[in-house]
Amino acid sequence: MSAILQARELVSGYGDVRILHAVDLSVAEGGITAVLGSNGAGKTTLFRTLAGLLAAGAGHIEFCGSPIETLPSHVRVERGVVLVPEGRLVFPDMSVEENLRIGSVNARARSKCSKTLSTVYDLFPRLDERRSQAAGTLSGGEQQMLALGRGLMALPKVLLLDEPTLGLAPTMAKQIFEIIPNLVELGLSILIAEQDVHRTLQCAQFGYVLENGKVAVSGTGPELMQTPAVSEAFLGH
Amino acid sequence: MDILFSPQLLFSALVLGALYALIALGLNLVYGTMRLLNIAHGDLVMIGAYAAFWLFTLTGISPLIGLPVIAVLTAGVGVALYSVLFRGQLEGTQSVAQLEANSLLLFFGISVVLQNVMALAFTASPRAYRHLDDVYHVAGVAMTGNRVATLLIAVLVLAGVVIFLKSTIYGLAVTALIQSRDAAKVVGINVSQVQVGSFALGFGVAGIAGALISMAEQISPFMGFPFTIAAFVVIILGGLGNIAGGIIAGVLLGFIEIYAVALTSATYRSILLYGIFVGVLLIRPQGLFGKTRGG
Amino acid sequence: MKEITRNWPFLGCLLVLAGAGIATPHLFGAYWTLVALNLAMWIALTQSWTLFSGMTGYISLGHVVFYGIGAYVVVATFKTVPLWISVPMGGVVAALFALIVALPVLRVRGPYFVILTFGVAELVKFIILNIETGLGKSSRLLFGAPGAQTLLYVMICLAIAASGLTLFAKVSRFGRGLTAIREDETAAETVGIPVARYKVIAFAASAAIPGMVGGLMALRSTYFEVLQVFNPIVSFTIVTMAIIGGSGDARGPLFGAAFMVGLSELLWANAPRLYMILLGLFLVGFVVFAPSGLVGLLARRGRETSA
Amino acid sequence: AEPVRIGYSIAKTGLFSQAAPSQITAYELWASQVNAAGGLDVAGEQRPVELVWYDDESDPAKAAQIYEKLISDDGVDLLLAPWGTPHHLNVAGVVESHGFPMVGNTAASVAIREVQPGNIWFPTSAIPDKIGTELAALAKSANVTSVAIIANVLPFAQENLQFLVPALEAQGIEVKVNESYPPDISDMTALLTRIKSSGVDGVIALSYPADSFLYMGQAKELGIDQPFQFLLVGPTIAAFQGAFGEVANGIVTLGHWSPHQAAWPKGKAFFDAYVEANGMAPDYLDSALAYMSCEILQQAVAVAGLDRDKLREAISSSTFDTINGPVRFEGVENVVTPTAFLQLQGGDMHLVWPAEAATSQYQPR
Amino acid sequence: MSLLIADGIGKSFGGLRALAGVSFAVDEGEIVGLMGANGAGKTTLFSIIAGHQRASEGAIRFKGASISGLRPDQVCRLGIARTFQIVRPFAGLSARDNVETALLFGGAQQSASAKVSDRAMEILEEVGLVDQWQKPAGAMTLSGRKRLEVARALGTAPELLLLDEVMAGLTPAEVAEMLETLRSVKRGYNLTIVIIEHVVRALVELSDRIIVLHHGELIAEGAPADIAKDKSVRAVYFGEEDA
Ligand SMILES: Nc1ncnc2c1ncn2[C@@H]1O[C@H](COP(=O)(O)OP(=O)(O)OP(=O)(O)O)[C@@H](O)[C@H]1O
Ligand SMILES: Nc1ncnc2c1ncn2[C@@H]1O[C@H](COP(=O)(O)OP(=O)(O)OP(=O)(O)O)[C@@H](O)[C@H]1O
Ligand SMILES: [Mg+2]
Ligand SMILES: [Mg+2]
Repeated sequence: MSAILQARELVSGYGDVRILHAVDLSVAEGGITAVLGSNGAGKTTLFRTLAGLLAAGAGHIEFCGSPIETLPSHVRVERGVVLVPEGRLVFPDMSVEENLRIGSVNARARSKCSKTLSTVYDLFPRLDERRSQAAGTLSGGEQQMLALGRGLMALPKVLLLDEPTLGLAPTMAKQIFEIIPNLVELGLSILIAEQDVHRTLQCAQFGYVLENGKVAVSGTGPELMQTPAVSEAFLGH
Repeated sequence: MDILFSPQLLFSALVLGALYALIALGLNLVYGTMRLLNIAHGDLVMIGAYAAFWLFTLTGISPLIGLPVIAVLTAGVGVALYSVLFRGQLEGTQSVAQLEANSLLLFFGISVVLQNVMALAFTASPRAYRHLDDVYHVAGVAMTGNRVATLLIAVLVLAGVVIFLKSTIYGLAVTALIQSRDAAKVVGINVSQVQVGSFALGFGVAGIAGALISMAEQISPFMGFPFTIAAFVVIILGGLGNIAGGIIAGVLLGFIEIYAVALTSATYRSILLYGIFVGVLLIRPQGLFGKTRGG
Repeated sequence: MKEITRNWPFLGCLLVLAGAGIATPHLFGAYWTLVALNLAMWIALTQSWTLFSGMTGYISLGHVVFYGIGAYVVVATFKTVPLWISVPMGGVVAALFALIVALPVLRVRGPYFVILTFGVAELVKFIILNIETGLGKSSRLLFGAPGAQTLLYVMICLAIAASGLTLFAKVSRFGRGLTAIREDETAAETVGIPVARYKVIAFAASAAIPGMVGGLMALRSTYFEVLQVFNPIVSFTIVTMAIIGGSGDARGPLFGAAFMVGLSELLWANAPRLYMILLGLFLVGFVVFAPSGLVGLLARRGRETSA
Repeated sequence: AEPVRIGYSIAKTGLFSQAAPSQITAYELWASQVNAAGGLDVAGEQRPVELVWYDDESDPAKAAQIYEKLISDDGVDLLLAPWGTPHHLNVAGVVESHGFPMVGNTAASVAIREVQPGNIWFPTSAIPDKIGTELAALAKSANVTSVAIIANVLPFAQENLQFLVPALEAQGIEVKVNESYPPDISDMTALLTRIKSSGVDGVIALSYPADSFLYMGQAKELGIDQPFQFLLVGPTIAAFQGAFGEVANGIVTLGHWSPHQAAWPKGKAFFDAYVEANGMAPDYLDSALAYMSCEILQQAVAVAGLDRDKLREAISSSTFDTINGPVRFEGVENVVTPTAFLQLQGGDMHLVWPAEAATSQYQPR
Repeated sequence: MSLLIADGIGKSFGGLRALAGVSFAVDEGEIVGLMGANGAGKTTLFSIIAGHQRASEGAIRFKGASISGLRPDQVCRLGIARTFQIVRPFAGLSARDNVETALLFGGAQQSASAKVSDRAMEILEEVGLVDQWQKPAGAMTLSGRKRLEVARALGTAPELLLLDEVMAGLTPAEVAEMLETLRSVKRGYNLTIVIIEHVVRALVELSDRIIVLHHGELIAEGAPADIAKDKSVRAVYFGEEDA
């Protein structure tokens, strides 16, 4: 499989503080790629840099073969690189429906907004029930659903999922992991950071382990499962 | 008491209200969307007024015809200010409080510069010109031509902007941007485009308001401040960033002003105006039409 | 106490300034006495503002109301109540006023609060204007007020008191509470900070000294007219100085006020025609080049030289 | 010869900045005229004049500070006055403490009489108590039987109101409407509707410039057609006539100077020179007063030189020949110039009251 | 003896019934797990106990006295501390200052002194943040901020600790650490804990008893092992159709 999104020697951080040190990583087209790492390893930083919320200090990001590291975030979304951020980042005073609608602000998705909206409501009936509730008053899990739904509204080609099941009850988490392969079937490629390593590595074709802002190990799901560092840190063995 | 039902009062209230709404609309687009405390807003109104004055006195062209030019002029000032000063502020400043404080200072500076440059160029003496000042009588209401024109154009512009914001996703993008810049970027809003658009639209509308005002009132380099205040009162009353709420609040303010005087005495005009403003906020801390997050 | 002594550079600065102020009338004459009075006044006002707005993040754009109330108390009781009573009384009335309006007003937050405070100041202005009109006293003259030197000395005391208050607030438990309120009010409540009470106390405390300052300045001006005294520009200037100083503690206002007074002293005398334009340009430039204020600028310098 | 430095403060910014230019332009005109004529006659010696000014930001306390600086720091030779009553009163203390004489101009309040005489003089005759009596007399002679008064709450208007109401009553004129309004009023419809329905034959608006404009525009719209209409401050500003033209015809206003008064030949010359220099007519009140104060100073310096004591003496005791006719002071007050009123007639401003100074007959609107 | 008693708590938001007639008791020294699907009303229940929201009906009693209607800061000083699911640290303050603030104002009511700093460092040590004490809370990772929530809650010297999803986003190894931390602080401080968690394994391991909310109603209560087997719970919470 070819890479749809690729980071080469990617460096990033906050102000003078460097967090990512030359990260190499690629997201397979039509596949699921996982990023693992303990607290503070730099996963969120990586995702934000890929999405253009943080400027890359050095290195390259390629999407479909063309460099995107200098493009502003909205152009990346327009092309199909969409982030579902950690900590949800919903628009608290806007209604659920407005949150979703604004998700398809990019030109590609705008015309199909209504259609995508009903798909998202089908996926998350709870959001349908709460269409007009202010997003800020949703429960933690509901906000997570909203963030996911909003990401889908942008009609992504690559979906960057930063801890998508954080705060979701087991039923919902399970559903998410059922949805993800469906999305791939629809033609999406996915990069996912998730603490539920078992399930993640079960569905991911390939994974990277970040440590202190560097890729420490990489390999296929089963390979990683067997790596001692991984099983110790993430599988709780 | 029959004074209350006088159509004359209604006309005045509408004219005044429409003007307030128009001026506030421009401020709402800048303060409401970017939290830039634009206390130079009234000075843009002033620039629009001077542009209309000179246009008319030098060329005899009606400000009504010149409106697009004037709007483009003040919008241009907005775009220039955004590009030179505010883009960086908006990108670089972390907290809203810091942004608000710094923008207050910036706009304070800009306001001082604009006023004094105009005073230096054209002196502080008040100026006025005569245009469309014939009085028409319609259904017992006496209306000066320029006030009718003011009302009509204000309503047109207000309606135009509201329809634009409601019918395009731009309006929602503006609201989204108010609430979270980061999230706005995440969903793919072209943040700088929305911002520059808000500046252009907000300042352009201010210019139009100034041109309209210049037809009926004296103008001077320091005329802006009361309009700034009125605009702030209106957008806060209407709920910050709530465009429609601001328009309703503007009209409301016009009515309060006219009818408060009619019902009580002119002496209490300002007390009532600010009293109602303060009172409303104490009862509804988020303004009349502002949204709150419960709980 | 340890916290206070740790601030010795600041205290030293304050003492030097106070000393210079006290010496001014004798060394430099009447004009500079007025400049010193001006400086002391702005320090007192800006410090008081910082005590509340700087620490809690509730930006008050209406602090002139306290100044005005204090002035009005002194003016209204002029020649009937001795000044050593009426000036402090101005402070007390201003603080009482703050206390009364605080609870409802402080429910309002963020930009709403900014404009609300402005509105309250205007409301009080017009109420007092109406009272004065009703009394047939649209303007008042105060003949026989104390001279500039006396006023200066009292003002210096107020400036020191205000600085001390802000310094104390910063290093005390009270100040920690206010800072937490600025950061996140709900979280502050959750860790046990009596948010409403703290805000009210800080608000009233930040009103008292401006009340007295207003009283003194009414005496200084010898002429009282409501619109002059409740001029919103006073509020704007306070905020400007505080931001220019930059920092939530007592250093900012001192730097900010001294800097702005110095700068405008320099400009208005040397470039009267362009004075305001230059001042405006300066403000703009300042924000662009020193967005975190003078204190921020100095801190950065310090870091760079030590690095 | 070394220039004579003359200092003053002006409100270039702030509340009064709109009003100040009419004063400054008069100062500047005077200075350029003096210099063009070879300089100021300082007790026989011709010296050029140089104006030194600072912006007082409309703050009276700042004005006092500026005069302090002018006197002790800049060491100016002479002083001209700032704009407005509060500024004059604040500055009075400063000039008094230095014994520095200053001829005032744009201050008009009964309070000026409380100022210690000797260092400051007020050439104006537009003092509210006199205005009240005279205005009531004018109204009476114009056959006004009842009036509506609307008054700005600012001091000058309110002070006038205090004296006007009893004066009107004394003349047997009924006050049917008496309302005050705040300075930031932005629409007068309700107020004027009330006046319209009150059936009075005179309207007296104790207004400031901005509200004079407002009044005029809305009075026209509503068809306020009372034969006698008085506006306190505003109609003398050139822009007022520009804004309303013939519509404002018949409006009566405050002012004691007119270029049309043949008895004051200097007046016409001043008017022409002013129009030439500034492209618009002078303010009949403020510009004229400002120019008068310069003339007074000039004539006093001619005899007394720059010595402050001699100057004080000269100003206190001489009679001056000004654009407004002769001026002489008793105490701080000008006791010659009568309190007078102007009326807009066919695009011109004419003195219509009192009879001895009138340049034209009062004409009902 | 029951430390906390919830008696018929109900809460409506407009037409939405977030809680209905929820009653339960928490004994001193217990660890009670609170379980329930998203939107079941768990956080709302915490908010009501801590005084951030007012119950539409019912009453809360703490140590025998009603605390309904008290403000959050009063509740805090009585000895109840909560964490926020959607974290709200004092973003501009360092980790240590965050905790110091809690020490100064919470139940401990310490006065400002050097001791406070030491104490704050101890607490940071306990939650594993000691090496980040200087970092502004806004610059910490999400899981770091969750720990900081715990540290700050501990700083108020509570008797009852309400933890809302503090383990979300932790790796399994970190979860294990956190469990250890919680056990040790519970012992060290003599705490009673009510904990919301979707990481079921952790909840089962830690809790003495589990309460299950569903659509705002209490549907099950019992020992962890029993709850894990409860059919209705399995159906609504784990989404097992074959229940
Ligand atoms: N705004 C910021 N300013 C400075 N440093 C930051 C900022 N945000 C994060 N960091 C630091 O960057 C490092 C990496 O953080 P990041 O959020 O990428 O980790 P993560 O792998 O996503 O962790 P987690 O699993 O806890 O979400 C951490 O040390 C963190 O403290
Ligand atoms: N202010 C409010 N207005 C309207 N609905 C609200 C409000 N606050 C909460 N709700 C709703 O009440 C329900 C309960 O919310 P709560 O936050 O208690 O859920 P929770 O059990 O904590 O869920 P999660 O596990 O997802 O955090 C949710 O459906 C939420 O949308
Ligand atoms: Mg992360
Ligand atoms: Mg919850």
